[in-house]
Amino acid sequence: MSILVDKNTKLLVQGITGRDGSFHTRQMLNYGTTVVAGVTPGKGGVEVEGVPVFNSVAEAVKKTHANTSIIFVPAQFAASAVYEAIDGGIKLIVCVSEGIPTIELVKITAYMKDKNCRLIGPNSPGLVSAGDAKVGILPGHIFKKGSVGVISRSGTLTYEIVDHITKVGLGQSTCIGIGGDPIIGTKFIDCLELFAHDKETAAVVVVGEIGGRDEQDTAVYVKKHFKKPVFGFIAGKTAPPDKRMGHAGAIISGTSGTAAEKIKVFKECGIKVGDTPAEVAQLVKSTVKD
Amino acid sequence: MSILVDKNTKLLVQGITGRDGSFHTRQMLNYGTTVVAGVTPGKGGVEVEGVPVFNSVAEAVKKTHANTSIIFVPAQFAASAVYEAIDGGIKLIVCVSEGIPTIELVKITAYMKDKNCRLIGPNSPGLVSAGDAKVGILPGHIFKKGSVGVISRSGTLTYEIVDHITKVGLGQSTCIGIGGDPIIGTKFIDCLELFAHDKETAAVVVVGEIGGRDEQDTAVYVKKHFKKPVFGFIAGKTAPPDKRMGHAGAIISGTSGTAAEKIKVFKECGIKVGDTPAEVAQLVKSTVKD
Amino acid sequence: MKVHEYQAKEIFKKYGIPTPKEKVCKDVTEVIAASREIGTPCVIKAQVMVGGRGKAGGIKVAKNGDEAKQYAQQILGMEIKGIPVKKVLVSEAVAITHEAYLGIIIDRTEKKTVVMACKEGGVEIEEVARKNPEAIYKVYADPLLGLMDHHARAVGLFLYDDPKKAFGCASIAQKLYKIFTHLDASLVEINPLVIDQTGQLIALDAKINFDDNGLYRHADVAAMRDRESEDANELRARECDLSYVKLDGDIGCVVNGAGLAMATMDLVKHFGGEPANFLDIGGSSSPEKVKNALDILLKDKNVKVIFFNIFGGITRCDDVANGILQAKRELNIKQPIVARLTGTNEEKAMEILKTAGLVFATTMDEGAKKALELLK
Amino acid sequence: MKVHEYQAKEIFKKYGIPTPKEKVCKDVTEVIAASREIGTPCVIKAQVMVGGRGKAGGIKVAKNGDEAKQYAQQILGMEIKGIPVKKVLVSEAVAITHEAYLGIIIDRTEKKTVVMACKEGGVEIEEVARKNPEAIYKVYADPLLGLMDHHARAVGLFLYDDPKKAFGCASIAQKLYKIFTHLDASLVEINPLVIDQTGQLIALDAKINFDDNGLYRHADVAAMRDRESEDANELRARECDLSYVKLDGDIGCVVNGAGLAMATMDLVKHFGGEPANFLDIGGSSSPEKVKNALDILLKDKNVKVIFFNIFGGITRCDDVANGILQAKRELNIKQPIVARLTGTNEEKAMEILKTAGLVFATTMDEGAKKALELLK
Repeated sequence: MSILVDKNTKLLVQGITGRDGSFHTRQMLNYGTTVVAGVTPGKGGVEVEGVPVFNSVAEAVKKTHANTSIIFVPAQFAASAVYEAIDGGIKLIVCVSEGIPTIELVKITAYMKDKNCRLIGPNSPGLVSAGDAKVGILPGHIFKKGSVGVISRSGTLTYEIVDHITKVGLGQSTCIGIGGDPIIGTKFIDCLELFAHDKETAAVVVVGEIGGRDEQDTAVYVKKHFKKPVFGFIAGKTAPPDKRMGHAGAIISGTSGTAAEKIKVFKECGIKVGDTPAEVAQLVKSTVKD
Repeated sequence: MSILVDKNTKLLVQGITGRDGSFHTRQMLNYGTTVVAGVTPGKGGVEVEGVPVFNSVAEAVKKTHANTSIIFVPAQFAASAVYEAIDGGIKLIVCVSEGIPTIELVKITAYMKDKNCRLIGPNSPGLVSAGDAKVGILPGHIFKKGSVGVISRSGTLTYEIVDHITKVGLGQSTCIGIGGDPIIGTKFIDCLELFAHDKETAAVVVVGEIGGRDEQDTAVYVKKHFKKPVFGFIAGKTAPPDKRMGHAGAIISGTSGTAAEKIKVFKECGIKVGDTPAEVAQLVKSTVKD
Repeated sequence: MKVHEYQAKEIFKKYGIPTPKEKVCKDVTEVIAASREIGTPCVIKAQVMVGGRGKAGGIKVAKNGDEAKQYAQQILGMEIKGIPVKKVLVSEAVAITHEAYLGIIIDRTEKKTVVMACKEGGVEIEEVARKNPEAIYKVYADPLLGLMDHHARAVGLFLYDDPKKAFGCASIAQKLYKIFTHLDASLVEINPLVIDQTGQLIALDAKINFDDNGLYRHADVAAMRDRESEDANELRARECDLSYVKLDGDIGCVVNGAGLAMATMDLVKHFGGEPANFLDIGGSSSPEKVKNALDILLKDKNVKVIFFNIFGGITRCDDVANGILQAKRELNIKQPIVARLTGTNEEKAMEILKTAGLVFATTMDEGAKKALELLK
Repeated sequence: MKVHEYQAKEIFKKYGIPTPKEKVCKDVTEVIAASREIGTPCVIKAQVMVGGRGKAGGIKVAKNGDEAKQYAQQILGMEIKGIPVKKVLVSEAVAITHEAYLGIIIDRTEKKTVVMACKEGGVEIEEVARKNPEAIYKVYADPLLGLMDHHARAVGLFLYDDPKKAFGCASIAQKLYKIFTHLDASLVEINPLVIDQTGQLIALDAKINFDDNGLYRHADVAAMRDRESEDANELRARECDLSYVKLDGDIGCVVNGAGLAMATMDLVKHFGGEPANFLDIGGSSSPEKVKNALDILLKDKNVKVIFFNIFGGITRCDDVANGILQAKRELNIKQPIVARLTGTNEEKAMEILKTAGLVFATTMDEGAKKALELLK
């Protein structure tokens, strides 16, 4: 088992004819993901990496029964692509695009309410259910099938941590990059709710960073509701206040968004925190036997 | 029994300090309706006809547990009043105001979706559950407790027909003026669904008019689903095309909105149609024994 | 409220919808100047707010300046369905390679705005809807988010195979939607939407109807009303807050409430008469309003009898009675009046009117019958 | 992106939010003229985008022209928190009878915009939120319908008992909301919102921060950026599509990905060093971008060692290696470079760099430690 994506995933790639879209379509196919369709309005009829391209999500879903979509379109068209995916009947939307204005996410969130559809991202590297499916841009070779769930606001930092976990001899169930923007479709807690019911997952690593208070809320949730061991890492201990550290969401305003505060709450709620990525893997290793 | 309003109705009057609001508050109190609160922003603290006035619906609901609201504010503030009532937790909103731009009703309809709240109107004279509660501007004295349900797009025409029904010796369960605008919150069919489950109601009179195709849809619904006898009247047999006959919704565009078409479909679906208001009452009389 | 084609096109231009090069003219001199400026061949189009202009000879292609002058004289002098042509639009003659229909209305059943597209242009869309509904492609806009990009693209891709034209059409559909919602329209229509020989999309004709209830918040739109082309009496009624529509009969009807007013007309007809009008004096009617109503009604010289049918609820019958008395005094009314006043304060009303020389009725059936008798 | 008070107030004025009579000045002569035009007493306010201007002496009330001149000289010469004051705002001295706070932000947890009001003006709202959260009244706007009338009235009625002031405030709140959503703000704030002795509501101070992700669709807002008051290196990094923030240490960090870049800084600190910067070269990094990154990094003269930490996914290690070579050639880099390049094409990268005189590491721990050793 695993969560969100697996062998039943039928993937649609929005923006498949673009540079990133076509490159990652090949990578995902190589990993074994079932990519059934691509969409680029106006380019319907062509093929990319053997995948048929349609003019609209509605048409693609009708013809291929795609249930999951990954979005690679430029930021200014990305919100529009998300709406199209929702209206097209896609159940899981992974938005890789970075740079969507935050107010668009406020609207998208409201629009998705009660629509039986989940958004991951935006500004997400995607997710991997090790050995089963890769829906995203994460490098497939670092993953190994196993029992550790990983949830992260970051991209390369996630690879770093996953790599350490693999190198200490453990594997992953599902690894999800939830995205670095201030408002994202799926948060840590949403993932934990899914991991709670996933028999394959024995422990979860939460990779947070400065900005917002999702980590604090997550820690409280873990303490109250989550039975499996959780490990944490927070990036940005040395980040200055009021400066955006790359990610639109990684900015300390006031005191609640600091790494110190987040680490404190993690520890208070029983989440073991690693000081370095290597240490996180060691902590997991000491608890989980694969 | 009856539908929508009864002895449990706790009424809030939005726009209570206005000319119409205060006048009809007195009339409704006289009829025996439980009017618990009024709202006029900025006039909180005063009383109208012994009813306390609040600055907001939220405050009024908190203090008085009002469950129903009637709106008497001018058209340009009426949509706003509807939103306030929805957000305030009101379950039944009766909008008397006439002249709200149609596009506002498109938005209100979308906003109300999944909110467990019903709108009657706008441009509605309100409704009366005979002997129990009057929430509207209909003249109370014409009603008599009984078993005939009445649903109408009109105001005074409804009084005319109710008066005939009363004069032939029958009474009414609930009489609802659904409003004369192109888009209204509660349609004929919605009312029929409620009447279907109301044991007190033995028959229903549907008073339609030119414009739109609600009467046709209603007739088809009656034929398929509604077990009690239904009688009909359609106003506007002599109305010319493309002219708005008072009500914003009463305009024949093309052929589908004509009285002839509506009467035809009524008859095809087994609804007996009276040629005059007096005839409607006679038709009901011949079927229903009170 | 309706506006002329040239007014609708001004709005189209403001919202960036491509229209032909054209100029509105009120006399032959202006047409000659415009045809020089725009060049010939050009199209002279009568500006009247009724359908079927073309069939009635209100649209002509002028091959040269002489023809332009000749057609201008012809069209500016004609009446179309009883409406005199006061203005013409001189328009560049577009070489049409493709025609389509694009329009937006409110779907009362779905309670949403709906964009309709049809691969035939210049059609009567209601006719198509009745005879061949599957020829119309419909997309519902989201009530709160509007006509989204993928909605608009779907419309474009339905009409055109070529992506460039499809996306151009999508952009036009979104602009049309903006007009619809920004300006409280009840109909916006491009019929036909054409492609010229250079491949450009052009709105060859334009129609916008406005929601009367929305006019209060669009002073610029309200100012577009062509008062000349409307019935003077209907205009005056609107200003007096009355709802009046002239018909062809001889029994004038004064009623409170739109539904009852229609039912009263129908009843007159039912008993063999012909109603002269629809007239709703509204809910809270003052004596003044009743007097204005009668004044407007009597401008119609066909009216031989007046039938008052009032069901007093909010409307107080004594107010109506006082209005009748005042009108009789001030307007020198010759026609007989049948009065059926029932409900709130009806006794007071009877008291007020007992010496006024009216014919009374207690039911609307009786009232209608008495009005008919008085015609004989 | 932040803007100055005077720029925020220009936007306020455009949206109809009342502001004091005032003028922005860049030198003493302009201040003298402005103080004559506005009248004395007037307030001279330093235009710097940091908090605590008042405490730092950046806001002074001038009783007459001489004082205005004197304070202008004083303030235009000063630095506040290291930022030189280049402009002052000369503002009418409002006689304040009441102060309040009104602001809008995005609530990341609720995923909605939230209007916050507080009966104390001039406060640090985050301080209040921490110490006395119940003093803040919050209203969430509807994501699709906006700040509805009853939302806005609730805010007004929270702040003011007098209905006229409450509704005035409601109207200001709705305008503030329009600014927020129309212009893609991340914060709009009136602090304090005051009432003067005539009972008028006035936005005495104004603050707007913009969502960087929204700037592409607001060229007029983007043009407000005060390039002079920003770090030249950070500006240049933005133009090169790099994310760079200067810190005070001596170990320069070049990393792909924001999270890993922060973790790298943290790791340097963890082992006892001080990072010189945050630098994210992004996903698909060309050699050119790597060169630009090094060029920007080396403008900081504190940098003694450079630590490359690259986890290749989309980023190809050979691209980075080529960038390093190119930079070494063209930029004459003296500082030692520690390179930890892992993932996509790492072997190729090693091949490229084997004779480049770099120090190599296979893990980021090893890399950080080696960088620290090189400092000694």
